[in-house]
Order: sequence, then C-alpha cells, then structure tokens
Amino acid sequence: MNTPPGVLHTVNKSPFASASLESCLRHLSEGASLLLIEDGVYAALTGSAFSERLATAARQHALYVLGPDLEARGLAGRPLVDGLQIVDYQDFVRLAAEHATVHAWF
Amino acid sequence: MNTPPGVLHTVNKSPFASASLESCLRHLSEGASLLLIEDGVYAALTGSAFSERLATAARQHALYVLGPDLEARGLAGRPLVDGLQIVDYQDFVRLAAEHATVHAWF
Amino acid sequence: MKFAILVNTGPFSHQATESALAFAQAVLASEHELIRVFFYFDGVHNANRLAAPSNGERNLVRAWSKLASERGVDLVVCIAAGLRRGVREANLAPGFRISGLGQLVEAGILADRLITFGA
Amino acid sequence: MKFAILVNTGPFSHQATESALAFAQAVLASEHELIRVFFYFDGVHNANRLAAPSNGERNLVRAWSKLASERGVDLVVCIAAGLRRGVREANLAPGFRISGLGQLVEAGILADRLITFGA
Amino acid sequence: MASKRFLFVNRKAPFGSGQAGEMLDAALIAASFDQHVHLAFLDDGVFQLIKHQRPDTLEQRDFASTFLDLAEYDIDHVWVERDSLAERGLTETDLLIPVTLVDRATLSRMMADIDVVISA
Amino acid sequence: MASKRFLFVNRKAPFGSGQAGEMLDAALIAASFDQHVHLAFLDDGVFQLIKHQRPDTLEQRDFASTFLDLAEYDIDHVWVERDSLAERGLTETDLLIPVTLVDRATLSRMMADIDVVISA
Repeated sequence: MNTPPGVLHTVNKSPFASASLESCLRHLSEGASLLLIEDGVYAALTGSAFSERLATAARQHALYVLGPDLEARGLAGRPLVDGLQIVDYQDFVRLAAEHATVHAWF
Repeated sequence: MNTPPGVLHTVNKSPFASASLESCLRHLSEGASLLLIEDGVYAALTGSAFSERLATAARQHALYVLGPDLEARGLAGRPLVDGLQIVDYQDFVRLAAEHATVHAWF
Repeated sequence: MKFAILVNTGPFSHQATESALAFAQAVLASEHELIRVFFYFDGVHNANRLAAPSNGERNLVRAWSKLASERGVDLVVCIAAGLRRGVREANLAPGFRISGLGQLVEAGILADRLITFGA
Repeated sequence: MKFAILVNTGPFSHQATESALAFAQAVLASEHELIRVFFYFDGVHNANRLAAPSNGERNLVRAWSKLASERGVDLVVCIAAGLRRGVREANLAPGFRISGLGQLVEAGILADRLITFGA
Repeated sequence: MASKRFLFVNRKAPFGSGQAGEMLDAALIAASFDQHVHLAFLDDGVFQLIKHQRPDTLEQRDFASTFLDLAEYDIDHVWVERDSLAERGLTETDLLIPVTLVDRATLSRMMADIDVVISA
Repeated sequence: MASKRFLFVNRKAPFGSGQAGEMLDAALIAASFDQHVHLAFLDDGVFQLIKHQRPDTLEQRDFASTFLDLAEYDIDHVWVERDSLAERGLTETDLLIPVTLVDRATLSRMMADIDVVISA
C-alpha cells in the first residue's frame, strides 16, 4: 500500500439545514478527501445556493458522493456539481482503507 | 382576554449550527413573537456573527429568551442583544396562552 | 385554558425532552389545565421503564410517571412509534398508556394550545 | 485491514444507523475484517429486542443480530449509555453483548480504521 | 368533535431523519378525524416531494407514494415555498404532485392563520 | 496494548444534545488505557468550555467540572479553535481552563495528524 493520502472526511447533513459541511470544507487539510453521504448528498445539486461553494472545493480536493443515497433521494439522474465522483459502499470501504483516518462530521 | 396578537415561535437550535433560527426569522408575520430556548439562547450573545441579525429582528418583533437555559449555559451575567426580554417557564406558559398558536422550529 | 404537549425526543438525547417536562410542570403550577402529553417519534423512549440512569443523573422516565401519579396527567405513547422503537406494554413505565395517533389529533382538537417539543 | 464501527444513532431516528449497517456489510463483503461494532449514545437503541416495526418497515435490530449470528460480528453495547436509555440484559437482542467503554477504546487500538456514524 | 385547521410543517429532508414519514401518518389521521389538514413544505422539507425517490434503495418505507393519494384523504391544502425550491436549484416540475406554490411572505401569513401547528 | 493518538472532536453545544458528557466519558476511558488523548473544541463545541455553567439549573449532570481535572487524567492536549470563539463573541478569558488556542488552518493540520478520530 502507498502512503495514505490524508484524511477521509464524511458529511451526512444537508448544507441548507446545518453548518457541518461548511465547517468541514474549512477544515480540509492537504491530501484530504470528502465523501458526501445521507443528507450530505443534497450539496451535490447544481443551481443551488451551495453549488458554487462545493465546486470550489472540488478543484482542490477529491470529492465523492454516495450513489445509493443520491438514488434514494431521487437525485440519481440529475446533473451534479462538476468534479464529484459517485461511489458505492464498496468504494466507501476502499476509500476508508486508502486514507490514514476517517473523520465524520454530523 | 384580548384578541391574540399572533403566533409565538420557539427556536431551540444554535444559529451557528443550524439554519432553523434564520428560517424562523424570515417567517415572522405581523404580530408574531419569538422565544429562544435551549441552544437557541446562544443567538442572544453580543459580538457574535449573528448578533446584528437578531438585533434587527428585535426592532420589529417581541423577542424573548428563556432564563434557565441562559443560566445553565453560563450566559446569565453576559450582555445580551438589545431588545431581548428574559423570561422563565411561567412566562413561557403565559406567552403561549396570550398568543393564538405556538409554532416550534427545530 | 387547556394545554396539550407533544414530545418528539427521548431522554439523554436532546434537551427538548427536559423542556417539555419543565413546561408541563409550569402549566400545572398555573391557572391552566394540562389535558394530555403525547409521546411520538423518539419521544416514545420517555416511557421505557428499563431506563436506569446512574446516581447524579436525572431519571426523566420517573419524572413523567410522577406527573401522572401525583397530578393525574394523561401520558399517551403512540403505539406505532413505540413498536418501531421497542417501547410497548412489556417495558412501559407506570402512568403511561399506549394508544393511537388519534389521541394526538384529539388533543389538538380539545386543547386551546398544543405545544411541540422536538429536535 | 481491520475495521471497527461506532454507531451513535438509533433506528427510525436517523439514517446514520442504516449507513453503519450498510458499511458493516460492505466491509464483510471485502477483503477486510470487521472486528467490532460499538453502540454508544442513542446507538444503544439498536440492541432493543422489543422493537417490532410493522410490515414493510425494516427491522434494524434483527439485521444487526443477523450479522452476529451469520458472520460472527462482535456487537457491543455501552453499559452506561444503555442503562441511561433503558437497554440492558432484560431487553437485549440476540448477538449483542453489554460491556464498558473500554471496548470502544480497545477497538480504536486494535483496528486500523474506526469509522463513526452519528447525527 | 369540532373541526379545526391543523397545519403540519415539514422542514426536514425525507431520509436523514425518520420524521418525515411519521409526520405524514399524523396528517392522515387528522384528516380521518374530519379536521382541515394543511401541509406546508419549506426549507429541506421540499425534498420530500421530489420525483423519482427510491426509498427501497435504503430499504426504507415508501411514504412518498402516499403523497399521490392525498386527495383521497381530503387533504387539498399542500403548500410549497417557492423560495425554498429556488435555493435548492429545484422548480415546480421536479415535484411529484400538484401543489400550491407560494412565496415566503405569503406562506408566513398562511402559517399564521391556523388553529394547531405540528412541526418536525 | 499499543499506544495511539486518539482525537475527540467536540462540535456540539453542551446541553442541547446529550452527547457532550458522553464524549468526555469516552475520552477519560481512553486516557485510562494509556492512550494519547487529544480534545478538539470547535464550532459550537467551544460552548462546552465556557465559565459559570450551571447544569444544575436543568438538573443535568455537571460534566463541565470534569474539565478542571483533565490534567489528573494525563490529558494535556486541549485544542480550541480561535476562529470559532470569535464568531461567537467569545475570547480566551471566557474559558474555564487553560487551553491551546489555535487558528483554523493549524487545527486542521493537527486534526489530520492523528490515529483515531471520534467525533460527536
């Protein structure tokens, strides 16, 4: 295995209801990645009050969004913020293994 | 009893963590009052990122803050945003009776 | 004036539970009447008699039961919400009764004010 | 690689509970090992065997128990958090065991990755 | 029994917390008691009404499909806040059912003219 | 057993949710297992450390007073984010105990250099 690239952050709150995602984005250090899960996936919507904020973060960090949570919420077919990668639970496990630690924000 | 003056809104979330107080403030109609309880009382702090927002609302609506919740949080002796009235649970009951309905935001 | 209370949160989970209890006590200390407390959503955990907080911690389940025994307050746990979360006759604390959501609607109809405590 | 999971939320309260279960299943389906799931805070409600959701609703308590019986996953409920909230031997679902917070710390020490699911 | 105007205020997204489905249950029961039931969707509550939801993906109960039957329960007042939709990049065409779209100021007035408010 | 660097991330206000006290319990147990325990307070978590709290007003457990004894548990790393204090109109003098005040960028780096993260 290569040197772990840094911290995998997870956020499970909607950016419209909670300050957790905004706080997490402000605390991403070098090599950190972010995985949006549960209500966190609403941040991936385009044309929202949060889209530009997430797009900016996507230019500096690897950003992932959990596919099953998009699908449950009716967002599977919609355009998403540029630079987001859709992953499944197997990928979530792989990402957790590849990063040094997992830091959950909620 | 006089004609009820409108809706009594309660908010129990911190304005720094949740969008609930901001949303409530945007939905105060004429004659509405607001009572801050639980973590909502943190909005009463002066010098915070939210103080000015609350002070503005206090110029248009009756704003109350629950004393026991301030006290528990170590805020009893601190300066609070202008125009806020500190109340106790007996006042909470009285306010609920004097308003037409109670609308809880959380 | 008739008051009713809706409790949506459980003990040790959110302060809304304690606020609901304090509000109930304040209604009982006033000239008003408390016709019912309805426990819905995670609020059903308030009725679990197996709760046994350690010394120095508050036993909210017992505090509710006391409102029923000493002041005759009607404490109603939603049957469906309770079953989902494991609160039913087998572990129901004294003073609570289990019934349907109709009891919440009825409380809304009969009371002059219905106050929600949630999170 | 060794994984451990911390579950802070109860069933029907927050999706974090279901995410924790799905993550546990994904670890078991991978080349990695799941050494322990620790239930803390409101997470202790996952171990209440009295939960009986209606038809068409998922029984998360049973789903956890199945992980223990079929895959030998170690499911540990914090004793203090459980007592506070009314989850103890009397209503403990099969496959769970009750122990102290030391089991969470030990999981953090022994596992290569500890993942928290909360709200 | 008397007939009152009940308002159910939906501000939470559908799956994250389990509250959305239980709120709808309460609204249906209120309707069965011949009360005047009003549903307001604002803030993240508007996500409850989005098309193409797949609760089965999470093995969750499909309460969204119940929205399709609201008229059968004589629930005609479904208010959705236009501002909340816009902030989330959504429009009326994203919604599962026909609703009464209102702006924030109007919804505030409508929510004030009610007898009983139940929120989640 | 091996000794690891545990980080307990406190982002929640003390009374609203019941999580703050149970987080502290977990940190104390980790210290008793001879682990390197680090406490980070940011966002609303900084409210946990405010002076003059009166949990007895709510008949809640007084876990804040336990902060006074952290050194006895060999917990020396207590990090507080300066930016979070400022946003809330607070300063170092409002805090119950001496802490290591760090800015957001520094705290982000410190939180990344850890073996186990437990958050609430």
